[in-house]
Amino acid sequence: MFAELGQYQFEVLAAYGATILLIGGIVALSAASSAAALRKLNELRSLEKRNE
Amino acid sequence: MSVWEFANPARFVRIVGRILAPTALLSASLLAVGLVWGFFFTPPDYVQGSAVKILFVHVPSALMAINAWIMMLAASLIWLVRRHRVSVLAAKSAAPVGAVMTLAAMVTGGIWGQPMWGTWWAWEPRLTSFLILFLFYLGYIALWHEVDDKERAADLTSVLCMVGSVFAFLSRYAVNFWQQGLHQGASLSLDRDTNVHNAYYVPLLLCMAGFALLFVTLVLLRTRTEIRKQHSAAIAARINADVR
Amino acid sequence: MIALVIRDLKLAMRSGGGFGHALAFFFAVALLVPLAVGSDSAILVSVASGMIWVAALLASLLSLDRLFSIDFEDGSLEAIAVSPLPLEIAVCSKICAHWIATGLPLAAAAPVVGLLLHLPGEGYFWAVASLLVGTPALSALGAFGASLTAGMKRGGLLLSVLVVPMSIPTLVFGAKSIALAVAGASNTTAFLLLAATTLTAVAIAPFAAARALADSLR
Amino acid sequence: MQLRANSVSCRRGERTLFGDVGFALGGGDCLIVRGPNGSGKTTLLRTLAGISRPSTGNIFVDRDEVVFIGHSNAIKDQMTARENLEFWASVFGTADADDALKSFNLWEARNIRAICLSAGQKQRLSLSRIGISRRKIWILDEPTASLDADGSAAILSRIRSHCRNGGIAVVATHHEFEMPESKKLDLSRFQPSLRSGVRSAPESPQS
Repeated sequence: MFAELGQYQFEVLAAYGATILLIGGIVALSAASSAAALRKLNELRSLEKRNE
Repeated sequence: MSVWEFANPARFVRIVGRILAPTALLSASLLAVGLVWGFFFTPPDYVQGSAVKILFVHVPSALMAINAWIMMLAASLIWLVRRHRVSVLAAKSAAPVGAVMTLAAMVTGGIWGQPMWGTWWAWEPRLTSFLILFLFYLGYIALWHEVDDKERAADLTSVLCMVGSVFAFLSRYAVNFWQQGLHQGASLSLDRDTNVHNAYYVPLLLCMAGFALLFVTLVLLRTRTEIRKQHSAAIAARINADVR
Repeated sequence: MIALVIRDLKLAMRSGGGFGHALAFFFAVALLVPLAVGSDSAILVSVASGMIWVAALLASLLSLDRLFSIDFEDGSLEAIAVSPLPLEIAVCSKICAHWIATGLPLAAAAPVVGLLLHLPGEGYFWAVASLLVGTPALSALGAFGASLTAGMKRGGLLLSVLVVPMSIPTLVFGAKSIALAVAGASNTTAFLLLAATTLTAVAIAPFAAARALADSLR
Repeated sequence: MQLRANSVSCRRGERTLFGDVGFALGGGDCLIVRGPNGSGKTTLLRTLAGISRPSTGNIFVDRDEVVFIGHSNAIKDQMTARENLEFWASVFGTADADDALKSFNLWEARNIRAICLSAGQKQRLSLSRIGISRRKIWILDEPTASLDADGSAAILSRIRSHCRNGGIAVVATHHEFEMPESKKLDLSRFQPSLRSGVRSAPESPQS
């Protein structure tokens, strides 16, 4: 199956590559901001408990 | 009465917690199967050769680029009518994803058309419309960013989304009208309904479903992040208030 | 309503030639085009009708930034919000005032700019006509953009980012009306679509802008 | 004619300024709103005037009878005092710009451009919108700001006579305002309590 990869025109690889890159980018960004938000929230919540 | 109608967003966060992993998994598998199947196990087109396989990434991303905006329009309407906090945050979360989908549609469209037009970017109706849609996305995201009071930002962006949709729709026809003016007929554009060879049909459906679920997963994830951010802001405000 | 239009025009006059800004910019762009594109008549002719509209769009954008923010800061908007004058009507009169201060002068100056850009004869009438019919849409959309950025300190740039995409139909139909006339083809469809776009913009903008202003005041 | 607010609370961004403010005003009542800076006096008045929206509770008032004079004076510097008032007279559909100028003793300054007026004159010009509006419910935010002794006395007596002949007034001021029959509202009592007191409903814990 991978042997035939050679005969694929460059365009298809470029298109797939670009799409995967873009989608990967937005997924990574979203995951990172989600984790950061959770960390900040827990931090603030513990800060608030300590103040009480 | 808590600081803001919290019951509903909290319930939303719990629901997301439960269904996020399954949807992510499902969309990943759909994408994997669809793309691999489309890439390896479909015959090359006798005219374009294997370049036709770009349709497996171009068509779904183009579809989602438009559907994302329609979802944002609906979410904005819900916010304006019923001030449903989760829906406006979902609209805010969907915008970057929609913008990325539009970008993907433009890039893949450009690559797909390159052999036909001899340039990586041709000012033909479809690609131009995506560029215009991309500008609308940028405007929407910029407005959220520039307004500091989040309550007001929600109202303003919702009104912008409503009015923007009318003119995005008008632009679509203006671009078509503008294109007829040039001698280049519509046949060169991607609009012509590519008679989808039935071998491509199923993988294309899989890819579309995969992209749609990917969009849903990302919006759920990002909306939960927005809710957490607002909650942190509320706690921070309370801590400052207590300290004062 | 009329009082507001008169007041805004009076203010535009007194605070330094409200009419002048848009016109000066319009001629500036007309000057830049040949310098940038070359003065070869063939090029200019093909570019003229489009550039008239691009210059008109940019000129309208220029004078929008302060449309609401001055009234927002000095409390006039707040006072109007609590007066019998509905915000929608206030926005309408702002749109009229802006159109009289920018749209009309642009349409009047179009023949001169057409001359500078070697616009062929048939184009002159349609240049003026399309600007007359098209610029109200620019004022209406601009007013909506200005209402979104009224509460911000430096909203000018964002205003353009928001308004330019929405004014694409007006730009395309306007430029087409001139270009088709120059090419001798019938431009009635283009002109009618231009008018339709303007009607849509003028119908939607006051309500959307009033809602945005009310939210900004909140 | 009445101005009633029940369990009104307002938020600024994520911070609750005050909670559960309630009162009822009929003809002839005058409410003095006091409280430290930042306690939300202006926000409360803007909410009563219908400009801002309360985050909880609601307000019952006849909107067409309300006139609101805030900190910013809604005056155009390039226009003369008289032009400014004539504009507002046409907005309110009345025609007595001139006698409003007279009764706020701005008649001699009528042809001066607003930019050249003193702060006190500008404040009086702003307040003269009350006369022009001929409206019964006055909502005034710090009316005595930048006014001298007799300027303040004049506006306070104007408020008193307005209430005496059946009007309603809500005034936010630090000024010592001796008006026996007026009601008092001290916003500092409605602050979201500090740590010791009642906290707003605790959020359910985050997953």
